Amino acid sequence: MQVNEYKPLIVAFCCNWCSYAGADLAGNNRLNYPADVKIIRVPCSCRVNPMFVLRAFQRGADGVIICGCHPGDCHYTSGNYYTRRRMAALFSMLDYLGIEKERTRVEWVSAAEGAKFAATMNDFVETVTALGENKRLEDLRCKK
Amino acid sequence: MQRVGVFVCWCGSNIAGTVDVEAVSEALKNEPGVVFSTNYQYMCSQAGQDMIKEAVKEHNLTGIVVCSCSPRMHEATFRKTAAAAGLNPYMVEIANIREQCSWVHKDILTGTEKAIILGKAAIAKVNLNAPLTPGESPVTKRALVIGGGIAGIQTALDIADAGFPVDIVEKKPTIGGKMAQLDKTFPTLDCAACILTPKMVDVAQNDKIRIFSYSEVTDVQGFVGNFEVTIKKNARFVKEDICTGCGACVEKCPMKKNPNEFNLGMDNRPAIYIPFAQAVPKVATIDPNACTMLKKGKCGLCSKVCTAGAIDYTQKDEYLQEKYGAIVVATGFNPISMDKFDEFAYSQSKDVITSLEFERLTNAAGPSAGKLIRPSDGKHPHTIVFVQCVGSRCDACAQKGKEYCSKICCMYTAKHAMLTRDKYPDTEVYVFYIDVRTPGKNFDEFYRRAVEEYGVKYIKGMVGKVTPEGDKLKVQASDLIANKQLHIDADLVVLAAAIEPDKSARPLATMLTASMDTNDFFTEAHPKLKPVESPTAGVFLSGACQGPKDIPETVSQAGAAASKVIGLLCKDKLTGNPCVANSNELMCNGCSACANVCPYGAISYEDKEFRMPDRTTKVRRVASVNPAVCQGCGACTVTCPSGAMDLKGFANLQIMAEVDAICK
Amino acid sequence: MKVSYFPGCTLKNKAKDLDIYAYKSADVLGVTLEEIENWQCCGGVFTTANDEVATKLSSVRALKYASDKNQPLVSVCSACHNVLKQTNYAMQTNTQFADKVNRYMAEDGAYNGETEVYHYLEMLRDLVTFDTLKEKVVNVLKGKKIAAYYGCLLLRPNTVMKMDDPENPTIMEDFIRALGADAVVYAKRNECCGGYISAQSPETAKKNSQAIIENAKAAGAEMIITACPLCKYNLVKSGADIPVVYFTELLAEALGVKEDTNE
Amino acid sequence: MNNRYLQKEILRISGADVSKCMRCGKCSGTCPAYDEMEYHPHQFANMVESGDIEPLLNSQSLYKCLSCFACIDRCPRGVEPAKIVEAVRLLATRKQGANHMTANDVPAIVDEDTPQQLLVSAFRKYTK
Repeated sequence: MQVNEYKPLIVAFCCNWCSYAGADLAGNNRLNYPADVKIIRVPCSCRVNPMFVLRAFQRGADGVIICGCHPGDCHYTSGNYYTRRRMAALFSMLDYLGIEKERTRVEWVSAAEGAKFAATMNDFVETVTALGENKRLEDLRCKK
Repeated sequence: MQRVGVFVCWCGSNIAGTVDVEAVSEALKNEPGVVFSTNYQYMCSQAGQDMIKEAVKEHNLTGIVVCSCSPRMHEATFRKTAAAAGLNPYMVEIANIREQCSWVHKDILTGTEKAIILGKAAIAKVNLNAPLTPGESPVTKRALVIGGGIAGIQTALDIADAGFPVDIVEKKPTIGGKMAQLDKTFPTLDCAACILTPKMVDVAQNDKIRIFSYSEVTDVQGFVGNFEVTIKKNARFVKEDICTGCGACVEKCPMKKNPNEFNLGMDNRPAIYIPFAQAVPKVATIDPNACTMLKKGKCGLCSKVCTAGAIDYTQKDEYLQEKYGAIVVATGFNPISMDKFDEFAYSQSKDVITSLEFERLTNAAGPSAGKLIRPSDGKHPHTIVFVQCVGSRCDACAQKGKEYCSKICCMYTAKHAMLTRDKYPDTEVYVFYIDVRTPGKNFDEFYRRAVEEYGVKYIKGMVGKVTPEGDKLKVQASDLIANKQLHIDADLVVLAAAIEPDKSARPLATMLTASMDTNDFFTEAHPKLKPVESPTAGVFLSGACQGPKDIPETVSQAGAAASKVIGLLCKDKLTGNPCVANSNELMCNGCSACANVCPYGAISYEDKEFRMPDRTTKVRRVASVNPAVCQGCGACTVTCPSGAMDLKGFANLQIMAEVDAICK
Repeated sequence: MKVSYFPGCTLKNKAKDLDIYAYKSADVLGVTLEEIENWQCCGGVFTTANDEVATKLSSVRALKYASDKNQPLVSVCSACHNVLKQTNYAMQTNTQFADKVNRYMAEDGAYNGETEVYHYLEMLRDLVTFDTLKEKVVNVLKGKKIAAYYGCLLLRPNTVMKMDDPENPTIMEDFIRALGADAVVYAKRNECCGGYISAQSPETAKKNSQAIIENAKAAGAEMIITACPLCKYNLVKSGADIPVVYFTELLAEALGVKEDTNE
Repeated sequence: MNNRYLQKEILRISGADVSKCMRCGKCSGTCPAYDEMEYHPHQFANMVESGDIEPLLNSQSLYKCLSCFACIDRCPRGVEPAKIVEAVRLLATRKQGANHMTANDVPAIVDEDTPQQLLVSAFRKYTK
């Protein structure tokens, strides 16, 4: 292992009912994924304001992933559909601004899909690592 | 700024194995707001909890961060601990350093590093936490059941049994619904009337149950525990409390030729009528479109023969305001119209009938007194063709019919075929099917009996065209197994029409802010775990309004809905989830975007007076969230263009602080 | 009212009655049929293949002609009407197809499905209205029991034709009633007569046609009307023992303009 | 037995979606040319779905379909069997020398009442 290996910073928003539980299950089953992923718990994926995603990139995140219940399984009936639409619009705008589409992702992970959660995170970290550091939106004022 | 205490749990070696807990508690000591930081083997143990309580007292803590297992595991535990220490339970945040850190990372360096970051995020959040108190609202201890079929009847009886008053609103003149029209019921073949009418009598005699027949719900206000409902009692021109149901008026009425709805128009009824002998309430009703007294002011015969003096031609529609704690929707189903399926010649021949019409034809109380006859000429049919799946299982692009399986048709067709062969062994009976779907107790055995013991001819294939010619119905169909086209000269064709939700369901759903699917079936709160609750708190679902169902299923769902209602009505007060949305009135511009995305109808608008900088007052329309109804998903917070809407416990600033802490 | 008119091959030859009476009746009803210049044969049947372009060009040209004149396009023959409507629908909904077609349309200019295509019967129902028609009737055909034979092409595929309920159509029955006659409703009025199959298996066509006539007669029909020359041919060939006439002929009779066509 | 290339061609030309078929057989129940056909409308859909195309290509059934579209309108699943038959027929007749009717056949068909429409339609359906 290299000492100065590049480590991306990944912010993952997980809905409380499915994906956060899926992440817990990944833990219960000791399924490894990189520590670069930091999870923020939200009640529903539709609680994720595009502002949060922008803020993360502004503060130096290299990738943002939003995980919610599978379509049709939302605890709040329709929240994940809002997420899907909003994020599709946001991600294409971010892409236009130079934040590659690969750095943003919406995934459906159920509470039973610990393995899918780990696999998704592994894949996402790998993808973002390959892209390298994200500097496009970084707010220089935030750097010390 | 809060005074935060940080408690890092080892969880034995579960956390301590891959996270240097000492380093974590040390690193978090210097975070803003933190005044105390420690670590312990088992934070969730009594000793660990006591440690937290003491620290709260000693360091005058206002916020607590526990770095431990998942909040899904012990958040409730630590909230109780906080409450016991005199803190607001919502001043606790958990950093999940077990499931999402120590268990998934092997390297102690990266594990520790991540645990510190997760701790920092939790501290950043707790610094912005505010004490939250769940709202409380009283519960009106009365339930409303909309629809008086078997679903509504069973629900009402079960609720009344638990001691709570129930009202049934039924739009027809009598309760009983579709089941009252049926002849026999599968798979045991007991007669529908024999098992239903005693239940109807139970309803009538139960002093906890009020029946509003010939009535409909026209408005619903309020929320769980506190619904205010307007019920419209349609004028039936007969005083319900005086009418004895003797039927003298029905006999004397000269306007005899009006299609009898109860027999699906296969015979006639007078302008004043009682739908059927066991009707509940057994009260006459005047059809205002048929009565000459009401139309032209001439006749009045019924009034003359009524010894009780119950007839009242001046009766008006009446509106009642009632309060309820819970509402059960049991609006049921109807067979779809056969308009778009005239390849089966339904509009062209009286001898092409739907299964429900067949049900009336074989019912002893039906238009033919139970004798199976052809409606056109009253002759006994010798060849009967049953067609399955008419309008069910259609693809959307076919632009007719329904996409779903209507579920009950396979079984009732097997029943019809079997009963026909049983009563009239000289009758040839063909059933054209696509699949025979019989998942239910004793269902497949029942269907096999129709084939094996009663000699019903089941043919896999579909009827393509029915041509009435002379007194025959020429049926052209395919037999897929024999790979042949069949031409059968039938006397009677019976169509198993798809079923659809009652037309009254959609306007009702709007009133209740309950959601529906594209087929107008009510949506349940969770397809597996909350099958009888609608997503709107306090609204429950019973029977076929939620999806196609047979009688046993309907009755079990009716009971389940009743138990949910009882559970709700048992409470004196409802405690809500305090993590609900709230709108900042100063920022809200009343655009309605939030109300449009709310799946629960928790958001309403009110006009409020605001003082302007120049000391004038201005009235603006602003959103207000009903905390008893809001479930806290946060969809509205993101939709709000002005940023007025926020979610308590998961506020914009709190999540943003977490993002900042992680990305630092 | 002026409309563009597409007669079609048979109407200028074997089915002259269909054409001539259409003109005469339209005159009475205040509609001017402006025949498309240099119209070409529609091809008789529409091929449903997505990749068949050349065979549909003549129809597109006719549609384009009407669109240039800003007129609805009317035809009488069921087959022509079917081909025109289906082609028009393909031009409206299948962009790939429309793209290919428009590469051939350089001289005429691009066409994108703007024209409204009416069958003569639809024109009577929707533009003239049956009420107006009723007023213009001079020879009321009272007591005549007439069965309408639709065949396939007027009604199907319904997603495209949208003329009437494909299983229980009423447009021709309403037409018959507007002329004062009794409409006979029978189930086989929308079943196929056999169509072009009579070129190869006349027996099949005969079998189908006979079943249709039997069904109409059983329902009490004394006469059958149709809009399609091939339907009429097949029904007559199968040995129909009641008259089979074009609906325009009946129309002309009711409007009192039938006689003067016998030159 | 499983000809993926021809299957793809048929689906492309017809634009039909055979996977929607639920095997109800209404197309075959409705077909006025059923008795003349060796393979029936529902078999066209099913055989194309399984890629079993050659038997269809070589069958006289291709020329028995009346294009009356009754199967299209009555199919509850929107499968459009007539379009599939048409696509297979085109695959057959588009080959050189595979026309199913020639000008030599005309005199035998024509009588004094034969409408032009009959010949035009038949040629359009049977030849390429």
